[in-house]
Amino acid sequence: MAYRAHVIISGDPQQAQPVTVALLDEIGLLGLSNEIEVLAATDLTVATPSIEAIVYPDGVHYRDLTPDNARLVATEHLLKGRPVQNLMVQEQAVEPLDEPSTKEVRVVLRNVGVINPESIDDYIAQDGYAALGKVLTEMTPDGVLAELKTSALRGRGGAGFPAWMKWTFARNAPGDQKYVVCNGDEGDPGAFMNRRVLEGDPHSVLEGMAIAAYVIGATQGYLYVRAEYPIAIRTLRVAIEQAREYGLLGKDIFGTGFCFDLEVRMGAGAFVCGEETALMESVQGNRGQPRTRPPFPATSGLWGKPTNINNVETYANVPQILLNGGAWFAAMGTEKSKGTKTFAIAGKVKRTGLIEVPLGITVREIVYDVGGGVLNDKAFKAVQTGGPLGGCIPEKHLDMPVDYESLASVGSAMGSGGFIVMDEETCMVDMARFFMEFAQEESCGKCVPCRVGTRKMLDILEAICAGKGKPGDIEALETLGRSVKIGSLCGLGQGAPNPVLSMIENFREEYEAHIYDKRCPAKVCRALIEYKIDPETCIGCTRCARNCPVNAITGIARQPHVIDPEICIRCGICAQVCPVNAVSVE
Amino acid sequence: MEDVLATTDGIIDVHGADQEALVEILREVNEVSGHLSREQMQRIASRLSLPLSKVYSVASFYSLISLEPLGKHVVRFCQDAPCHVVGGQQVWEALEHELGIPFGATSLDGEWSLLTTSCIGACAVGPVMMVDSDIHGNLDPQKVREIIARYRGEERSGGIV
Amino acid sequence: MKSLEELQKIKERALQRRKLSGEGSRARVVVAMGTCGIAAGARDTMTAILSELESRSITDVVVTQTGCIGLCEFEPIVQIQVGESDMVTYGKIDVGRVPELIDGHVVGGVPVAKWQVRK
Amino acid sequence: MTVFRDLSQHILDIAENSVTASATLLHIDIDENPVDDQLSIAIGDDGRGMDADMLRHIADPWVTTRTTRKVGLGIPFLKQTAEMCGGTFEITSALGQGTTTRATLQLSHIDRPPLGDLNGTLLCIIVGNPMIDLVYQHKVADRTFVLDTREFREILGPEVSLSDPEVFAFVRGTIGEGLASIGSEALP
Repeated sequence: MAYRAHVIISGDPQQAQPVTVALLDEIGLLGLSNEIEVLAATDLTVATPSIEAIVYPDGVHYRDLTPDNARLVATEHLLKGRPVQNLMVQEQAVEPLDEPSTKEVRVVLRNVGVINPESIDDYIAQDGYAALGKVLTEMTPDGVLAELKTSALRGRGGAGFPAWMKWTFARNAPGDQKYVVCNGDEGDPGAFMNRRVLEGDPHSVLEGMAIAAYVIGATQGYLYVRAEYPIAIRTLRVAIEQAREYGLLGKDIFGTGFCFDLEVRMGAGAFVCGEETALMESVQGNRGQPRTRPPFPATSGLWGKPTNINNVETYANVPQILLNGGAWFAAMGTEKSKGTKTFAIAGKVKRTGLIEVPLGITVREIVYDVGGGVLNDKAFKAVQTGGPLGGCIPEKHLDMPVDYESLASVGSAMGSGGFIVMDEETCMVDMARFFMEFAQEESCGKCVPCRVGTRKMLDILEAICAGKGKPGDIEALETLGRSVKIGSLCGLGQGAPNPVLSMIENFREEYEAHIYDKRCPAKVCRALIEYKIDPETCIGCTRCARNCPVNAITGIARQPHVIDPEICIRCGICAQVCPVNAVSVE
Repeated sequence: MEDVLATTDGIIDVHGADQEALVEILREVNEVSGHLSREQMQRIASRLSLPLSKVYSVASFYSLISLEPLGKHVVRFCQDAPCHVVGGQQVWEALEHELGIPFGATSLDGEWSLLTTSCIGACAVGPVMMVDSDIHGNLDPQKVREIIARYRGEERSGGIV
Repeated sequence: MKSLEELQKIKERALQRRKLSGEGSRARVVVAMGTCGIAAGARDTMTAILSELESRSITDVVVTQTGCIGLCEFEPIVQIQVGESDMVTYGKIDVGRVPELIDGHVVGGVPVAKWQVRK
Repeated sequence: MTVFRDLSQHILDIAENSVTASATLLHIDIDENPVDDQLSIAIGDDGRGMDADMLRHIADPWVTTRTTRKVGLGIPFLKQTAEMCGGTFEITSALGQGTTTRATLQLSHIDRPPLGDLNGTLLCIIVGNPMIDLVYQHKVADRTFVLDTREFREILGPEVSLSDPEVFAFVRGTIGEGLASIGSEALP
């Protein structure tokens, strides 16, 4: 049917969904359903974190949409033809939804925000499933492995194990039934690239998994996605249904006799299930506790059968490697870390969001060129990569290339690509405590060194932050950290001590200030700071006293006020509301 | 009580009464009835030929499955580093202050539960929280008050404010 | 509620069928119900066999049990003897395989070689 | 958790011992007592019975009267499950008079396996052993369900076997309704 107008809505899908639903509902009420098509394309970097829409062919660009004003746009603009002025982005020219900065190269993200994720035709139009067709009709499994070896694609889940080697193990493992599993648990705080790929271009993952199944001889696959991604799960189910309708999943695909089908399985809130063997236990209906290895999943995985597990991003790379050739992929990246990697920039940086850059790019380029520099131009302090199991990269390593080996060499890790920028106002002891609290809470409890070790390290860190640190604490953290790393069965235990060990290595003086001088240089740790009102600048407007949640401030109107340190909970509201900046923190 | 067990049975029938579907069944029952009661766990154990201890051990492992009844509105605040770095602490306190309950608790009138969640992948718009299934980003203490008021307002006037 | 009167009617129908076809018991199905068999799911196999016979309304087959016959590794074990031919022992007969086994050997009279166990 | 997933598999296994002891009448009594928070199971038969010496070692897994393998695991398993769930286990027997096995478990014990597919167990006993009669009594609090296969045999007479499809369906239905009527935990 010929539509007279299209509305493309963009913005973070979880926030955009209610707007899309309201707009569609209103269009239905107005009887315009067969005249106006609404497309929900997911936006990439959310520079202005609002929900935007463009009405074609008029080229009118709306921003800050909510379910209520979306209905207004439908009646005023779509029905009566009068664009709603106060919602329009002023400049008339239609700038594309997201402008990739010069340093970015999009392989896995090329379709995200461009195609309608719920239309398989859009994906096929971008030569989707061509790779699967080529593989099934022209290539042998060994041919695919050779191409993958040339590309030197390494696992994007964080370990960086060469994909062709993993697939070869599963292919050679004896077994009448084999499985292909996609790890979409993505529990790393600060990582949301899998979500965007699953929500924006689900078919690339399905195609990658089908190719893997053909190579290792599997007929059944599982997509394990965390329950915190409801939209990704819904989009995936729609994609699987459409792929089945087109005969791209199920029996006798492309008439080659190859059969492969997929099921979505949901997590239920356990970070450790991102670890491959814990994930398999969860799919089998158990507690997500890792298994001892060997045997590795390639020989004995789901229900004891050979299983290949890769991350969403790893599978999403496969179709393009086979279409453009391994050499094309290997041309990007460094000598040992080939291709591109997605990073989720967050924290104190101007342009937060998702980027995809060739490996080997420097930390400085990511923070300043792609990320637009530190927020409010504060001083850069460090970047946390690899999430709660990674480490921090201080200023002196700003020009270090980002790849598996370099990150590991400074005690950090690639992880799934979390990239949290920290500025001078971040306290490295508080951050270490924060990451340790996460690891301790998510420890599955199976191994004593991890279960008890992380608890002990957290107690020490909490004591330091509360001003009760004592000499020898730093050394205790280091020895405990080593034993937790050595004694733990899986990546969580082996990685949990990394943040604090790397922060001690790079910011030891901050730890010493907390322990010996009872001082928090970044003025964050509540017990070690004091809010004071400067009598000269204070004009006695009493605003701070009125807003203080615990009434710790006393004083008569138009007279300098005083904060009682015993009562003050260091929440900082007085400093925020003071019109003359009379409140200071020591 | 009878209909709660009937819905539980329905969900078991959909996923099949075998041990492999235990996590899926527990998650869906928890989603439908807000939490997992002992009776529901016993029914699942009986249908899947498992001792209650196995069902309890799996149910208590996963953070999204709640063994106690939750409030009508459930706030899940993202307690992870990216949100913490951009001012999560103040929002944390504003929430406790506004709802009058500490984190992990449910209000006495059964209206609110204040829980934490690990990263839900909206770090670009942190600090972030979920109220029931809606996601709210770019939070600050002031915005928290507005959002909570809207949900409270919803109660009194019974419609969308 | 099921009542004894209902059972009375069932008896008459069964006798009626007996006169028409004059059939005695044409085949015997034996399910090994030792500890090892029960643990491997023999109970469910047996009820599946009975339900299969019921759905095909086959009335001239006797279903009985035996204890452990020493082939614990192949449980659940089902032995079938049709008429005078010799008894065939099958291994690993779970609920899923019952329909094909009954269809092949009991109805079709041809032993299903792929699940046969050398006794 | 032992090798049996539900208690009705234990019951079937103990009943098989009675069959091998060439019993002709089998009693199975189950009592789900929420007031005392206790589940009790008793299986009695009029089979060969055991002498005192045999009785003393019967709970030892290495002791068995069978010839096909060297271990008798049925009784030790039930003993282990009962005692694991805060319960008791006891066997009484005398040569020529038969044997009675009694087990109790704490009804609400978190490790207690469910009763499970009791219907399937009873069917296998009844249909699988035409020469044995079963008297089954199942109490849940103050509600009771009794089944006595002798009543069926009186009506069916010798010509019609219990494994006749229609009879099998009738017995399955009777047990299912009975269990549902007393609100047993077992699957109807």
